[in-house]
Amino acid sequence: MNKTVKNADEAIKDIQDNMTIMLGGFGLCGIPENCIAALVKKGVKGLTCISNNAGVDDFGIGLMLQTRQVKKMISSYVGENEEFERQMLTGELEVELIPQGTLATRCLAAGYGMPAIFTPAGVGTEVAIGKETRKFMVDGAEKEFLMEMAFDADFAIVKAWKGDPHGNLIFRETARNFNPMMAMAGKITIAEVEELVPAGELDPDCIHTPGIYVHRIFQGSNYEKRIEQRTVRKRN
Amino acid sequence: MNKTVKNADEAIKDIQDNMTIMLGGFGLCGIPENCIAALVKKGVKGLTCISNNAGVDDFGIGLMLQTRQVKKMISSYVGENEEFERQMLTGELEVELIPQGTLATRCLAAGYGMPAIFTPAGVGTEVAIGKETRKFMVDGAEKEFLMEMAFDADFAIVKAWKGDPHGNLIFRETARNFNPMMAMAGKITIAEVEELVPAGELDPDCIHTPGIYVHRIFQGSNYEKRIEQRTVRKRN
Amino acid sequence: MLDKIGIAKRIAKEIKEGYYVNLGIGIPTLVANYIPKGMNVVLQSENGLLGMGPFPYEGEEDADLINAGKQTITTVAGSAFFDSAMSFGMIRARKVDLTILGAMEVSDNGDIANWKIPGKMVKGMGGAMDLVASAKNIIVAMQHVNKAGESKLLPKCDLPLTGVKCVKKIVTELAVLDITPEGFRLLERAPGISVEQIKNATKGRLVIEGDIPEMIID
Amino acid sequence: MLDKIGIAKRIAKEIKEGYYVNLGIGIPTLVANYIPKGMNVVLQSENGLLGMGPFPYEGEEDADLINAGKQTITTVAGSAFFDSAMSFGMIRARKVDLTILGAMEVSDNGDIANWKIPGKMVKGMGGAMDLVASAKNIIVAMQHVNKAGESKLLPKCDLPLTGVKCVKKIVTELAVLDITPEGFRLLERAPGISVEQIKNATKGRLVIEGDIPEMIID
Repeated sequence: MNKTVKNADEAIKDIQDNMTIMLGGFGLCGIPENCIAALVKKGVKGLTCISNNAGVDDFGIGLMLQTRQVKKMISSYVGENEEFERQMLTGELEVELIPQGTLATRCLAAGYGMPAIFTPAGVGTEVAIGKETRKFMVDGAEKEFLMEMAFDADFAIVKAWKGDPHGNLIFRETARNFNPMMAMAGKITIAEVEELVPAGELDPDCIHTPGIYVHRIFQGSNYEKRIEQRTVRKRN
Repeated sequence: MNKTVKNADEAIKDIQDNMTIMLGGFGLCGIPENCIAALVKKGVKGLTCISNNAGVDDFGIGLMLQTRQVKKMISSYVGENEEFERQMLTGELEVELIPQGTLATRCLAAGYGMPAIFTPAGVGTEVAIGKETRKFMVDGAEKEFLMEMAFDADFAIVKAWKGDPHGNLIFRETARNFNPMMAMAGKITIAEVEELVPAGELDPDCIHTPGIYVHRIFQGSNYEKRIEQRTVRKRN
Repeated sequence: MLDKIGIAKRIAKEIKEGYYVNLGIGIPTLVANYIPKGMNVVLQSENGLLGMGPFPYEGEEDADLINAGKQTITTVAGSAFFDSAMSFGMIRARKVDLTILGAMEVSDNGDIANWKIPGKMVKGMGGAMDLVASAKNIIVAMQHVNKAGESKLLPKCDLPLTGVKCVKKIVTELAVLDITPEGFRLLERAPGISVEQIKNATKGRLVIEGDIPEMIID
Repeated sequence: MLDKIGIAKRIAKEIKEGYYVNLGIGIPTLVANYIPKGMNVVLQSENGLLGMGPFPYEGEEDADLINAGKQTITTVAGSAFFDSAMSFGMIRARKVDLTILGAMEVSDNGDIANWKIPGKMVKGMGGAMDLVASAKNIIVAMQHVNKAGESKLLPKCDLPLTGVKCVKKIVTELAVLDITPEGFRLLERAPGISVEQIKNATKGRLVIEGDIPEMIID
């Protein structure tokens, strides 16, 4: 298998206006920087973006908000972004906030061919409004769950540390986050990696995302890997 | 954290008659050989065993069948075992056959705190008898699914390649199979490993089962690792 | 009339560049030997492997490396191991392009029976029910008639079902057939087999349109 | 009256040998600093890490290694990374022994509100709803009263809920309280704080039985 494409522009070339796309990453950690830049360059509009966060004003998905390419965000947390706030308050941007675990598990459900899952997250809150609930016995007591549906995304765009032409992916540290589930959940999955190695170089026991889930892969460049909250301690 | 116990005898000491236990492995590949031997030695009876297969006559779970310790098997495939067949035909042994993917996913559901999952496996067959079905839209067409419940097991016993005192586990090749999901699904999880290494030696990016799921761990000994179907090709 | 190898060779022609393929036990396993050299195809083994290779050389068997038939195997470059939940996850999510498996009976609406014979020891369905319930494309490798000469391509399966309305194509010792809303559609005859022989061997609805070519193998 | 560090120190006393603990943003994060040395405790960060260590030394920050508050961190020996599905899987499966998080309001039946203020920019619930819905044991670190002096321990939350009937214990600048079927049960007073002051600051049902000891910190 050789799923290698030249670059981000080629990888995203058929992402069209009004599509639903998933973008991996948590905060600015493990985000597909190259593809976001290519989407901004291409200028595709009206996107529904499923991503845990919406970047900051001048980085990550924030860049696509500046250019008004996003119609709707489905996220669990969208702080740290003034342009986001402005568009949301003016109604330019539609926002659906869902619990982080629900977001992760709805991706997993799509990747594992499960049409819906049950979670207790949001029971008794406004998240539950309009949703089917169901009680199950858990540890000998009845507990209520929400039924949440698998996501249905045209494209998933993820960022991995290493990958091979088969599309096998390995993530690094907490840059893994949502990337593996989104990689499984896209109808078409695009992976950008820091290092693209020949088939056979990745340890088959250590692959996080098997290539069957990945349709296009390329080695990205110029990763900024910006840090959102630089917290340090002094040496004694 | 130090979850290390001395050996299999200590690890299984509180497994009681009539409990439900999960045993990892596919065929004879990746089975907890040391714990099975200890269970035979202890002579605990009336067990319900959740395991994809039931071993062969003189190895694996087959050893516990010889000693009549198993009341019920929940498996997807139970061939290659005459004693099993005899006990099943005489009614000494209760057998519940379920699809392999359903078995795997009911373990995953337990490990991920999902009380039930939906699968199309078995729709329209005798597996569906008495089960709730539900239709969902999949790729634009209605498709029927069965609701299958998460497993509820007193103990899970798994076999890994490497582990550390925190209970972090790494599996090798296809000996991984059901072990990671069962490790997540037991109320108490026992892991036997070929090599127990100090905390910090396993690459945190390559751990298949994080230690939080594992309660007891020990380095096993005298692994036979029997091959069920030795298939080879000749060198040219 | 085709032998097992002939059936495997004919099925191998259905495999296309870039396919992920799951091969069942028996004849389907043989199909791997006839995938054209140079074609990029990845074999999935549902116990937890993508990138299955041939059997190992003598002395190189590894107890930790087996296929879904519990046979010792090897891997090819670019392989990946995963657990059984992910394995059946990718099967349910229809990431596997083609599933090839055996059958005891198939009905003319695509039902399949291949796991249980009442009165005989039941060994279990293994992964077959998961595979047939989810596969995008299923080809069945089977005998057209049983030892008593009775058709196994039926209006309705007599044996307990493995899955409903799922089979797409059937390759037997006599013919290649598709499942259509009108029943089995005859596509090709095995070398030396007449349409009449296939008619006689098929109990389910059989659609024969125009000239039926003899299949070309090798 | 306790300051933030006092609250963190008092909560740290609730952590026991062998616990897996999830710490929320704010005061809960500070709790990590006061876990007794030598106690085996593993910190879970819900973005995908078990075995979170302290902040890195200057110059050793790693953009790929952050906690759920997006702060640069380190790991300790025996750590493991995993994806967010597994992370919330282990949370839902109640493998995390203790969850510590902040709140804007808590009601006397254990409801919690900590994600949304009508009329203000809503940033989202992040993982809070998952954590409170599943945790075996939840301790809330919060202010007893708001800046206007109004109680935040209420008969019923005014703000949109994060979760229902889930809080087990509350540590505020004034007191330690359990949630019981009868309401908030006062367990300990902050140094220099009277039972009367706590009564006045608590709008929900408050159970006071016997002498209420002053809490001991350090």
